[in-house]
Amino acid sequence: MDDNKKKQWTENTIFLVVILGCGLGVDNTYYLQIMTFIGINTLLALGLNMLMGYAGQVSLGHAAFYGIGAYTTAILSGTYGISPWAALVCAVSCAVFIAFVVGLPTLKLSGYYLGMGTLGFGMIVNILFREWSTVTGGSSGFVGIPMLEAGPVSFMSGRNYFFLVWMVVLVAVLLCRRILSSRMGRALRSIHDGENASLAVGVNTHFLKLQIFMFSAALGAVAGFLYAHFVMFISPESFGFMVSVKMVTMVVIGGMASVWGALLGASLLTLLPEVLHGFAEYEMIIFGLILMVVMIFMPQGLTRGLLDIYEHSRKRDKRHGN
Amino acid sequence: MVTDSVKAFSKQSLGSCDIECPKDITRSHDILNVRNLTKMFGGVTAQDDISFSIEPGIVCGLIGPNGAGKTTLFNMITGIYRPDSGQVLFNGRPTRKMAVHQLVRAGIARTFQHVELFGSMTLLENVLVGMHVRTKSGFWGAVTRMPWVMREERRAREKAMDLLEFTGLTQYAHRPAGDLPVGRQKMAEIARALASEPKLLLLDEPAAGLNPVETEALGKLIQRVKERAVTMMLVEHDMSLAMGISDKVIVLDRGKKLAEGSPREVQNNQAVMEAYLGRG
Amino acid sequence: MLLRKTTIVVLAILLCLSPAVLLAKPVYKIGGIFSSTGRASFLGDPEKKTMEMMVEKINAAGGIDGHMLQAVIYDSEGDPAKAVSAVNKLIHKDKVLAIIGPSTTPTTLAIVNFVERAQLPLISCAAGVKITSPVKPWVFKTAQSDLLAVAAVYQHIQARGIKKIGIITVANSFGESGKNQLLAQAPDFGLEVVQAESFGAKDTDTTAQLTKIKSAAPEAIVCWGTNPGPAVVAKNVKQLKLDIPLYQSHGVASPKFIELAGDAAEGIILPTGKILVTGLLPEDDVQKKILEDYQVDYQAKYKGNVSGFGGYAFDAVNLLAKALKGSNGDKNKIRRALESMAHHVGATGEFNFSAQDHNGLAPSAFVMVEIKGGTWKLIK
Amino acid sequence: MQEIIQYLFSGITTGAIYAVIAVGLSMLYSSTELINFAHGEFVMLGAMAIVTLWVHMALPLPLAFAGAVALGCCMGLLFERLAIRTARTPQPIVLVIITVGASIFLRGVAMIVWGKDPFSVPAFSRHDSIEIAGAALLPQSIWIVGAAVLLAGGIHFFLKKTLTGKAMVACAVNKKAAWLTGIPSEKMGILAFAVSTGSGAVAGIFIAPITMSSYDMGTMLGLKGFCAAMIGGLGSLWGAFAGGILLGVLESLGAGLISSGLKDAIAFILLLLILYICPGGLFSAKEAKRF
Repeated sequence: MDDNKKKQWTENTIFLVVILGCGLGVDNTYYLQIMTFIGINTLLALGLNMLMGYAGQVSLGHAAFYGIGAYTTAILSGTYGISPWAALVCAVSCAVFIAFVVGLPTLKLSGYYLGMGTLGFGMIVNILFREWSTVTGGSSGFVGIPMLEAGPVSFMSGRNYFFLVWMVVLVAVLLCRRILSSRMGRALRSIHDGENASLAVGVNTHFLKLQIFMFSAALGAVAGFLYAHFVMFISPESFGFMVSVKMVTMVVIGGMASVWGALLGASLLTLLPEVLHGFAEYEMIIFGLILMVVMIFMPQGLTRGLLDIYEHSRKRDKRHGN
Repeated sequence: MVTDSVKAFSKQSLGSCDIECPKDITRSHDILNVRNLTKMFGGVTAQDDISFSIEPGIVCGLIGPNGAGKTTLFNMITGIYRPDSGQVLFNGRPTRKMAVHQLVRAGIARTFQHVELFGSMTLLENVLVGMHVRTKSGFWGAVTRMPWVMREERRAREKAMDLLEFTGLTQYAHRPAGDLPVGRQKMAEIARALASEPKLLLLDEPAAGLNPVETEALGKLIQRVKERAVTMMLVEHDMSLAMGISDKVIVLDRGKKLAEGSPREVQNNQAVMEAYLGRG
Repeated sequence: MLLRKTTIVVLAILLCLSPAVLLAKPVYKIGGIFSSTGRASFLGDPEKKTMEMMVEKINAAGGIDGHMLQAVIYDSEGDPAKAVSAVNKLIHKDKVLAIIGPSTTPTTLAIVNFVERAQLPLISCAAGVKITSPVKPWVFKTAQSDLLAVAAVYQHIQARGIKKIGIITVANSFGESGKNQLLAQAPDFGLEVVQAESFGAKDTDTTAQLTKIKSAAPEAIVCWGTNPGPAVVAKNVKQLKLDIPLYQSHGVASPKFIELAGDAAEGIILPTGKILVTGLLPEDDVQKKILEDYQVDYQAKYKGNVSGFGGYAFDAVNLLAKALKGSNGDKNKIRRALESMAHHVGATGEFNFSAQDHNGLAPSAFVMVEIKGGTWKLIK
Repeated sequence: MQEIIQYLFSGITTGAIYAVIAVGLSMLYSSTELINFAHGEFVMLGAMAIVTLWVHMALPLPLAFAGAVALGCCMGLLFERLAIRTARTPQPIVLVIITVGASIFLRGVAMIVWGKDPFSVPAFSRHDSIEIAGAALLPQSIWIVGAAVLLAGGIHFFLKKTLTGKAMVACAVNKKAAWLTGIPSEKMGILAFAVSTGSGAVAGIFIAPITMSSYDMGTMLGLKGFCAAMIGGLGSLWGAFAGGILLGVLESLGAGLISSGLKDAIAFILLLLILYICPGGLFSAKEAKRF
């Protein structure tokens, strides 16, 4: 118990120190920007990880909430001139409400059917972004999203934005941790271990799944908000089916049911294309190969896989030492 | 043919059959009334017009050959299956409209034939999940960690540790439940079920896979649970255990109730012996 | 053998030490962002190749004021987020003087804010009107706006005496921008759009939409899209036996379209940059020589046919090269030089930039062609 | 009225394409309980192979056809052998991500081999469109519908009537039990993959003349095929077939009667409603949840 708490404290402290170190130590705007994107993707992966890793529900349409967050804030702050911070509240409420309405029937499905249901939802939302062009700017995209400001602090500079995003990530990590160690989190993990047993001991699994669906929608909306005000331009393509698949991939490749897995998965899937740019034409081939190889040899995801390798080599070292 | 004669026989010999005397089953002090329960799967009748009732505080054995419909009956009492006809009354109230978790809150808990602990969670956490219906904090409680939430959590932990002590599992509290030996897992399931403070506890083959020593310990545990005023229903193939601790025994065969009565009565029942030995 | 090698090495060393190299000026780095893979690769691929070729050519001719050019090109894959990441890399990591591209309207719009903030000239190769209207100080573009393309098509339709048209556009930024222009300009030419439909970029069949258009009884159909969708539309029009003229956009102005649509391409009329019909241009056309040279160079290097899209990058590099002359690497000077550029004859047309117009093309940048016998015929 | 018939024809044409893809997906599911998200890429391989073999190399159509199908089967074999079998845990989500990786990989390979430009393939039978009640129907559509029916029927027969097919289904239901009865489950897995990807290639071959073939055509087709298979009920071949036709008709009617921009959204809303009403698809075998 106490060991666990101590471990979490050390982890969080290390995390904070790394954020501060990166933010203050890195001077190049390009690298800061990549790390900001990693932060935004981490938020997405965190939310989806709660849903997939802990509640065991696959969503193939999660980019919809990302988009809802981005478009709500874009429309409210860009078109109607409302303060972005007020727009953030609206964006999150909107995403949570839609998650509730959609989740109510959809989460009764299971397995691939749930995948299909969420996929359909994602497609519908994306088509609305594209077709409702008088409001959303259609497929050409939405121009004119204002910059974020908080009193005297402007988030125009890459560094400030980096800190903003990563502080949000830190808060989200803490939130997820708190949920997981609570009564709700235990019930959630029990669904993952055995939904039937969980039902039989009195967990209202449907309601719980719905709650966590709404929570992950909220995180998605926050990520969308941060993305919209960072790039200051959004178009439907950034929230399409492939983005949903990418989110699922981040979660699985990082390691399901692990908060750090979300971070690792998001980092890998954000950095990999940047690194692979050098291979030009061969980028897709290499990317696909890496995805397959990681999944074949580390089915538990990178977090578990790397830990296994580490422990294995330590054991071997010990054996050699003796 | 055979079943018909068996039915006739059982009616004669046991006299107090509920089908014959409907007024009996409305006795308000019964904790559980099962009335004319029928369930079909595809074309197969899994439960055929089953009726019985259980008085509070007793241990009721439910026996019968494989495929007799014992687990199906449990699933209907706990609300996982909906009966095609007939009804279940718990404390005099029909349960038809209640969801599984509502029934657990009302006081029905169960264990599984094949252990279904939450393998990746510690034993303590398993018992805490069992306490789910008796605790309140939700999403906002988890996020804000208000003092009352922390108090509730502390109390829940204390109670869970008490339960683990009661079942003799204290030393495993912080081990992942999946790593425990089977015997301990069976006990752990009972601890988890007790955590929901049930009035009626359904045990599905608790002794399956246990060695004689463990079985004996299980018998003692059931006895102690009974002392806590928990009514129990028990599906069991270990006859010495079932007959030894049950106050009343119900025999099912092929979805039908074959006999009901005290262990002694049932043991001497011709039809029951036939069902177990005669027809193979 | 050995002797010859030694001589070469010695010569090389001498060359390196020669005053020309000692006085060599720092290179001018220019950036490129093209969607060389992904959905819009038909745009980005020739653009990237053209830019690489042009930079090589300029360097071979001694660079600009003695400065060699260095092209740093990134792939946006048609994804706005990737374009943003690329533009930041160009601005902050590679520290380029100016950027050419991106290839599509959304990717361009996505990075406009960043170049404006960094005060860096951008010459986009995308068609959308939104890019240069309203005018942004640092953003220019070489592709003809769909504004001009629609005007060219409508002029032709009007001349035929047609009053009612049906339109079918692809559901992406190109089609959407085209649709807006088609709807907005129709009244100016006395036309009525009786039915407006759209199709998905990857749709395998458009007969449902065309049936709906057919039932509205238009006298001509205008299809606005990029390959391969419009080829499907052309085939479906033939299958439904719709005997009315079919107009396509400059988005399909490449030999690939004729190949894809096959027999169904016969009789289709579309606007195109002059590049597609270089051979058919009259000798006195000012663009003819430039286009021929570009084609010869491109074919020699890449063995493929040129397309109008590569032409956008061709013009962008040439314009930038002109603006770089005498700028000494000062971005403000480059911007001013671009804005005051006049009578620059390029592959796409004659550019006359001004403070009010950062596209600088006139409707004459388009010619109308008809597909006859599997090839293009110029319509006068 | 005439328009409605035309919408139905259009819907059936597109629907048949979805159907033929869905049948392959569903077939793989019923014998391995796996959804192959790279299925669309095998469709693409079939289409591109026919472009090369028939159009570019001018082989006779039957030969080109056989070649393209063989390519699809071989790639399926390799895929099963190298990626699916070697995976350490056969957890569904992990396998799904592997197939997603494979789809990206295959797209990348196709881009290098065939380039980025789309290709067009002439129709198998060069006739004008047939007119029925004033609505036009393409001969190639009849080809596709025929192929879909034959494929669904053939695979259905194979799974239900032949010993090998039955063994394959047995493997999906319970691998260990099947192994105990002496069914070589590994071979069955490979065979299932080969048949499924081969049928994907067949789909690609028939689709090629109607649509334009390019390296990235598979994603959307695979997605629609997946939806069709789900609507029909996974593992049910006729369900997959019906689901495909239904999806196509819904899209076409949506485009014709409501709005072409929203046609996919309309189709998806209806599909979701169907799923809510029958959560296991239209043709699902009703199974009680086991406790």
